[in-house]
Amino acid sequence: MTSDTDPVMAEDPITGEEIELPADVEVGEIIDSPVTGTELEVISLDPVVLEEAPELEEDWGE
Amino acid sequence: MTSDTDPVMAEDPITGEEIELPADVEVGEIIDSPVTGTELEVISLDPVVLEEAPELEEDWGE
Amino acid sequence: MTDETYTASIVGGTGFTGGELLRILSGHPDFEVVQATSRSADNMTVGRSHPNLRGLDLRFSDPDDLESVDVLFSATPHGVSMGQVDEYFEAADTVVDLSADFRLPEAALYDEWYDGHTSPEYLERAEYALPEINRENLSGADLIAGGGCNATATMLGLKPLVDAGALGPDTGEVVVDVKVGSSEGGAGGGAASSHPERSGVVRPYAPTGHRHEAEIEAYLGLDVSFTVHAVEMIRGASATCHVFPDEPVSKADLWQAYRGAYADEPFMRIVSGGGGVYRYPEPKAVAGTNYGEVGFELDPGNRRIVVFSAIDNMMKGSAGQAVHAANIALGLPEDAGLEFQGLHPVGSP
Amino acid sequence: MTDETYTASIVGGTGFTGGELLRILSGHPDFEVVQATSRSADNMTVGRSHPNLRGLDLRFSDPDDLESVDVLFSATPHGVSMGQVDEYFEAADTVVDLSADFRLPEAALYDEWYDGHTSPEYLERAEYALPEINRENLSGADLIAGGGCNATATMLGLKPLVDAGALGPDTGEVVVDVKVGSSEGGAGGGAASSHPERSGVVRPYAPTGHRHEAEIEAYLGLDVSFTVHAVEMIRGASATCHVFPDEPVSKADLWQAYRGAYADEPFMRIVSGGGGVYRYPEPKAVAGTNYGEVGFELDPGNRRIVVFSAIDNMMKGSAGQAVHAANIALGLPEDAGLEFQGLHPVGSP
Amino acid sequence: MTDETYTASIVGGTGFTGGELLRILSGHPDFEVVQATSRSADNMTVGRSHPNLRGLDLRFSDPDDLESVDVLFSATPHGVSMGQVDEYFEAADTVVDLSADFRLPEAALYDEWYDGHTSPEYLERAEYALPEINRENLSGADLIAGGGCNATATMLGLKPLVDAGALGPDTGEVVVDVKVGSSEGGAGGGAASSHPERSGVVRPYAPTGHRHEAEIEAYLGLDVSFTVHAVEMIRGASATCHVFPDEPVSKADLWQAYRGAYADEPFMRIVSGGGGVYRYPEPKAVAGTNYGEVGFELDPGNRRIVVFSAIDNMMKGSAGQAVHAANIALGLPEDAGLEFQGLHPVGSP
Amino acid sequence: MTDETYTASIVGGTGFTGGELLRILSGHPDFEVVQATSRSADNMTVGRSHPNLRGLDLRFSDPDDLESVDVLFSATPHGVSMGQVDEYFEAADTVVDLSADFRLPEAALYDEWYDGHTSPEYLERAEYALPEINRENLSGADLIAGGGCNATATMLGLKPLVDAGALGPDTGEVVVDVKVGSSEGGAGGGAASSHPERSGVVRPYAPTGHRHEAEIEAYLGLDVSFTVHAVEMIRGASATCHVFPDEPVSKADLWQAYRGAYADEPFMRIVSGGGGVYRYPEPKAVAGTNYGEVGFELDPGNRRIVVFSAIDNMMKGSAGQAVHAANIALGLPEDAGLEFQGLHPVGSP
Ligand SMILES: NC(=O)c1ccc[n+]([C@@H]2O[C@H](COP(=O)([O-])OP(=O)(O)OC[C@H]3O[C@@H](n4cnc5c(N)ncnc54)[C@H](OP(=O)(O)O)[C@@H]3O)[C@@H](O)[C@H]2O)c1
Ligand SMILES: NC(=O)c1ccc[n+]([C@@H]2O[C@H](COP(=O)([O-])OP(=O)(O)OC[C@H]3O[C@@H](n4cnc5c(N)ncnc54)[C@H](OP(=O)(O)O)[C@@H]3O)[C@@H](O)[C@H]2O)c1
Ligand SMILES: NC(=O)c1ccc[n+]([C@@H]2O[C@H](COP(=O)([O-])OP(=O)(O)OC[C@H]3O[C@@H](n4cnc5c(N)ncnc54)[C@H](OP(=O)(O)O)[C@@H]3O)[C@@H](O)[C@H]2O)c1
Ligand SMILES: NC(=O)c1ccc[n+]([C@@H]2O[C@H](COP(=O)([O-])OP(=O)(O)OC[C@H]3O[C@@H](n4cnc5c(N)ncnc54)[C@H](OP(=O)(O)O)[C@@H]3O)[C@@H](O)[C@H]2O)c1
Ligand SMILES: [Zn+2]
Ligand SMILES: [Zn+2]
Repeated sequence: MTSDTDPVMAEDPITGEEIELPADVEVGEIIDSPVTGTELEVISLDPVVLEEAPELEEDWGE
Repeated sequence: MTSDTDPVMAEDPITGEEIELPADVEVGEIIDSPVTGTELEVISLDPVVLEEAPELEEDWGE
Repeated sequence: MTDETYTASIVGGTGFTGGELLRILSGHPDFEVVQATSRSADNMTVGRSHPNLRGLDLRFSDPDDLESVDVLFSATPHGVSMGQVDEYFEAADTVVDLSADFRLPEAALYDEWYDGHTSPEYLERAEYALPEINRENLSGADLIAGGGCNATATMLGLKPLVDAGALGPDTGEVVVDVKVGSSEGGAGGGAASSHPERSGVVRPYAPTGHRHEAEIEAYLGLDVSFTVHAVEMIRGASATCHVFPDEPVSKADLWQAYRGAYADEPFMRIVSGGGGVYRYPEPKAVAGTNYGEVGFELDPGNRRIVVFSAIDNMMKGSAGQAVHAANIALGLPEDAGLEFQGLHPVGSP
Repeated sequence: MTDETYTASIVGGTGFTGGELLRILSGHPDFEVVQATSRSADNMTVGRSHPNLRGLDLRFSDPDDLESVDVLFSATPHGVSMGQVDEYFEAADTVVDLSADFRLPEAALYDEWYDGHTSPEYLERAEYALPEINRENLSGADLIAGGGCNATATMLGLKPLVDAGALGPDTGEVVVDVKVGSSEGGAGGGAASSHPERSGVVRPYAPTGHRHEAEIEAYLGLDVSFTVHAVEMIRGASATCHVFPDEPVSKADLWQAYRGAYADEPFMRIVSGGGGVYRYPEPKAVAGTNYGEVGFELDPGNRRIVVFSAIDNMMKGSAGQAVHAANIALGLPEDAGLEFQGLHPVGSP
Repeated sequence: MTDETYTASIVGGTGFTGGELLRILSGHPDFEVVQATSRSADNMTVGRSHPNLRGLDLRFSDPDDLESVDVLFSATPHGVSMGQVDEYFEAADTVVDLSADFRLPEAALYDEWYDGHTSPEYLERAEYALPEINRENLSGADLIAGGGCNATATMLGLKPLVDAGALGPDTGEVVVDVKVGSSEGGAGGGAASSHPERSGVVRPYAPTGHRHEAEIEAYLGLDVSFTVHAVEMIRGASATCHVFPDEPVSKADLWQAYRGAYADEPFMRIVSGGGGVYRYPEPKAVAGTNYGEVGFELDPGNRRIVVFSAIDNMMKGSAGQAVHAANIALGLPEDAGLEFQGLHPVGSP
Repeated sequence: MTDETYTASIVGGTGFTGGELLRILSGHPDFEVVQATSRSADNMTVGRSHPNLRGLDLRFSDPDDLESVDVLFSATPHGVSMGQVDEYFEAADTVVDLSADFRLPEAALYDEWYDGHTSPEYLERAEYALPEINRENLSGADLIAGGGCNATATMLGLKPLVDAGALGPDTGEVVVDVKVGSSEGGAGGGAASSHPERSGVVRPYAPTGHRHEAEIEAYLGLDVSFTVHAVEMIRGASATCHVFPDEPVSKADLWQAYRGAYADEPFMRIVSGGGGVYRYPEPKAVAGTNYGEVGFELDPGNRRIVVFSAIDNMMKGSAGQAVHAANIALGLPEDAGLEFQGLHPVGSP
């Protein structure tokens, strides 16, 4: 967290809880939810809207 | 350590330092030195005399 | 909180969970360890058995010479405590037992799952140690019965579903597939636990009929299909529960159930999806700590919930759980002595 | 039997299963390896990639320069063979593919489970390699599709129950809980498979929705609840299947079903109870070999059958299975080249 | 002691030693972590990289946006700090660097052993972090250079012999045979550190010419014959030093030398013979802690001294050493934040 | 070659090296195993002890009921064979002993290093089994003494230097630092070899005074400084020899010496630098096989040669070596029964 700017608040798209994001998040950035750990994409700022990020199809081997 | 009796003191046969032993040690007992960890045999009490215990020839496989 | 320091002794100090009790209590701000017993290493320094505790100035003493203390922890094999419990209460005000001897609520269950009980009059007095299941009854308890490690892992995973009504005695099959490390077997050893034979296994060691089923039935009211595998690690128990709810549930429902159950729990973490390498509960992530991790996933079609949970069998699964319960019983901060956060990276801890 | 020596090439020779094919075929009495391809190690000796094969006098060549051979084995990632299959058949009479590209019987399944198929016209021609499932169709086959390792472990465990009528599409939930080693991920690696992060895990890596479900459905007609965990080993896949039969079955029924299915199979062993340290199937007991072990146990009350099966994912689960199928296709002795009995003791092989 | 809380930032927070710094400092009574940097995981929670730190409410930030703090710890690969040191001192009063960039006393040594130095003017100002070697110069130091893990293990083993005069530049060959875990390679990984390839090795990885020889020469005045092997563990470095003294020495001489050197050291333990399973230094006994163990044995005839030493490469060998040195520099209790005693039993931690 | 099939029995069939003998000989084209003894598992199937040999139709018999065979292999603890050797020769024409009982050439050495010898009259008749050291005397030998595993690893590494004159009794210190797996301890086990305690160690287990020094002195004429560490693997012994030649040598000299010694040896490989992951000898690369790998490196200045060697302690280090020697003694192809090439990838085998 940068000390000179306040964190911004947003709604977690999965649990609906209010979560805190760094002040400098940008549209399109991927950031993880502090509640669920899920990777979220920043869809818009002001107000901040988040969506679940499309999952990387990482096939851990098979 | 039993709280009702004081520990006894003895000389560590390897380093010469004074070490503390439980009050209830007996002659012939094997006890490890708090300084070196070496196993010591109690040779006599009053005064307590200790000797390095003969090493168990434990051949950890070969 | 309190200014008082409680004196403590540990019966079974050379054992694996006895060693953990020694480690936790010797770093606990409110406890002073005055005695640790051993028959086989009487008068030897505790560091000889537990090399991490070489710094501790303590020698094992005979279990027949119990000193008077505030709290006695017993970490002996099943069957010892039930025979010694009178002596324990002569020596101590509070007894915390890590074995199965006081875990089940009724003598009949000991007839069914074990070889009976010799001190059934204590069973009602005993309180099950797992705070997430039984916190409300622990305050002031004077006989505390530590849970089984595999039962603990399982119940931590399933309880939020039971509380949320997604799972009950009539739900249908609940399959619990557990993977455990070798420290569960204790310091005793045996042919199957020698290094060459035990290394790298995926070995069905309790295919069916594991005794921990009795605890799960007693405390969650669930009849589960339980299978335990030994795998390559020393510390850790991981339970995968396959649940088929009557009604389909959503991810949001699950988050709500688990957040509801554990958001305020000091030692529970929900790990469920997300990014990076550690996306679900893993024993490595909690090794050495009193934390428990739980997480879940849904089958396409939402007809199966898979619940994962991970603990360190010797901490959340026994010694840590025991100290956590003792903290509550005595009115101490819940996490006192249990602050260790664990390591990363760490291998097969 | 035959006097002929078949020439063989291996596409994907630096990979893990490619290395196993090299090892097996170079010791096989009826094959001569003439080519192994690699794009990244073109012109390097095979011993540089596979230190156990330093004695082999062979260098990798470019996959674009395929020589004319009797049998071409392809051990490339999913998607490569379906694009190359025409070239493969220009170079070889028989093609054995270890990837998922020809495993499923219909193009629609590739749309559902993978990203579609670019050569669907070959799907009918392809024969599934696992002899215990499909022996009768392998003789003379010229396009052989190696099974998935987790699917193989699962089907070997469940098939006797299906054959015996104890299990069918309407039976109710079948939970399959799989534990696998790190070689399943291939030689490629990645952050999650670095040694510090991958060591000692019990890590849910395919909590739900694993693609091998498609094969199990296609070849056993069963819809299973499938979950895969990564555990600490390199070679090995172990499936624990929890089955709830409509009617209670006895141990004798189970022995009869499994003996009936596997008594004459050259590579199947039933390990179920008994004494000593190794009482149920374990990956360690079959590591490096083409053997599969299966075993079972019953819950008190006989309402659950637990089936255990263990294979080496790179042998019975891919390269060994492929050679076994090729032996059958060409009329060679089934166990030619596959005689290795495995090691004891062995650690995390 | 002090009432002040020092603010701290960590450059390289996603790395292995950066993660250890985060763990130690977030539990340190006198530090507050205000920043941890990462280029690759900017804005992500630290728990995503370090699952043991999920409880920490902190997100990585960009290393270009350094905040003003009391102490900046840098845990970046060799070569980064020497380029950033001016910026570091703009942001912080005290800089603690874990890389090799300020370890050697002279620029010429960087020409000889590394690829030269871009900020040689800082070399004189820097103090070597290992307190057992350099405690007297650490108080008030503002540029602290963490030692190399293998050099640390070696020097802790040999220093008492040097101090006692049993070993010096003219003594004859000193052979140092080191065994290390995979976390030494950092979080980066690579083909040789993938789980299937790195598991279970005894792999000569620096047969000769290891750069840590330079530190040993610089701080002990000894020219050693140094060989490093990778072995199966994640945390740990173990050095076996074979020393041939000019004059025969006795066990009592050795005890005197080592007791003299380390009896008052808060983190050093002499483990040399004795009973039980753990008779000599072992990495397992110190895993996760800042402790170092040393021990010794004599050949019959007393012509060779074998010295064993064991540390956790990420603790005593880097992050722990760094915090220990910072504690001394700032006048804090030496063991603040470093109280963890380690685990028993523990596997390949 | 021969048409004859030799009958063989194995005394000590439940043991680790006894199991390897069973595996090798049951797949050997020129041997037929007629008997394997055990006191503890008399009448049990061999597959109960060795799960890899479940396919073998053989039961253990009592060692007091020895059948008449061509070759008797004894794989018993030290001291058993010297008491039984008369009985062995009553039952068999050729005796191959894997213990230390006939390894040393003179009774005086048994007084010095062991507890004396009860059948010294056999010592002259016995031939040391390691063909790379003693091939010329093995043909027709009727009492063959298998070498010690650590001695074998060491001598394979040093012999080319001795032959080339770079190393001799007057050369100065030769430090031998050995790393071994847990199967060296045999199937017996004990507290130090339980899985929780033995896993992940780097444990000095023979700091000085190891008995294998006697063999090295006897067969290479070298007095070495010998230290053995237990590390995390089951199979494998790796010796790192630090040699300080009187005259500097070049890499070319070393290649010439090692090629000269081993180019025609069927089981020796020189692995020294080169590319890829496996650049020097490693136990993993030879696990399960009778191969030995050796390699070397030079210190800058060429004043130290570091020699690495790696074997499987149960194969090249005992059972494989024994069969190799028997093949030579009987005039069979040297590699008969010993064709297994090993596995890649493989973990902690
Ligand atoms: N290990 C786990 O993960 C775990 C988890 C949950 C619960 N538990 C339970 O915790 C208890 C201890 O387990 P553990 O794994 O620590 O066992 P352990 O390592 O085998 O230790 C048992 C200890 O009890 C002592 N002991 C044995 N018999 C005794 C007797 N008759 N009287 C007094 N002391 C006796 C032994 O020492 P001496 O022989 O030297 O006296 C030893 O110190 C068991 O009941 C176990 O079920 C263990
Ligand atoms: N590992 C198992 O346990 C297992 C089990 C069952 C089935 N399988 C299947 O077997 C196949 C191989 O698996 P693996 O684990 O051996 O994989 P791997 O270790 O990653 O090896 C893949 C090989 O394919 C080569 N390759 C990659 N892309 C290629 C292309 N476009 N054209 C030609 N060659 C290419 C690679 O070498 P270069 O890059 O040098 O050319 C490498 O030799 C996969 O389809 C896998 O699903 C694997
Ligand atoms: N591992 C050990 O046992 C050990 C022991 C003693 C000393 N050390 C020394 O400690 C240092 C760190 O080692 P490690 O093992 O922790 O390494 P590591 O795991 O590879 O971590 C390196 C860290 O530095 C960051 N980084 C890399 N390049 C950077 C740059 N140009 N600017 C800013 N940040 C950069 C990386 O994160 P991003 O890429 O996300 O920014 C990562 O967080 C090394 O110098 C090493 O020699 C390590
Ligand atoms: N393990 C290695 O890596 C290695 C390497 C080189 C040499 N060696 C040597 O090979 C020999 C065997 O080692 P190992 O590791 O295989 O040992 P092990 O696993 O302990 O097996 C010993 C075998 O001998 C039997 N036995 C013990 N005492 C006996 C007696 N008095 N009479 C008859 N049979 C007896 C045991 O079976 P029952 O008790 O059932 O009869 C068991 O089958 C040892 O001398 C060892 O030094 C071993
Ligand atoms: Zn338990
Ligand atoms: Zn697969």
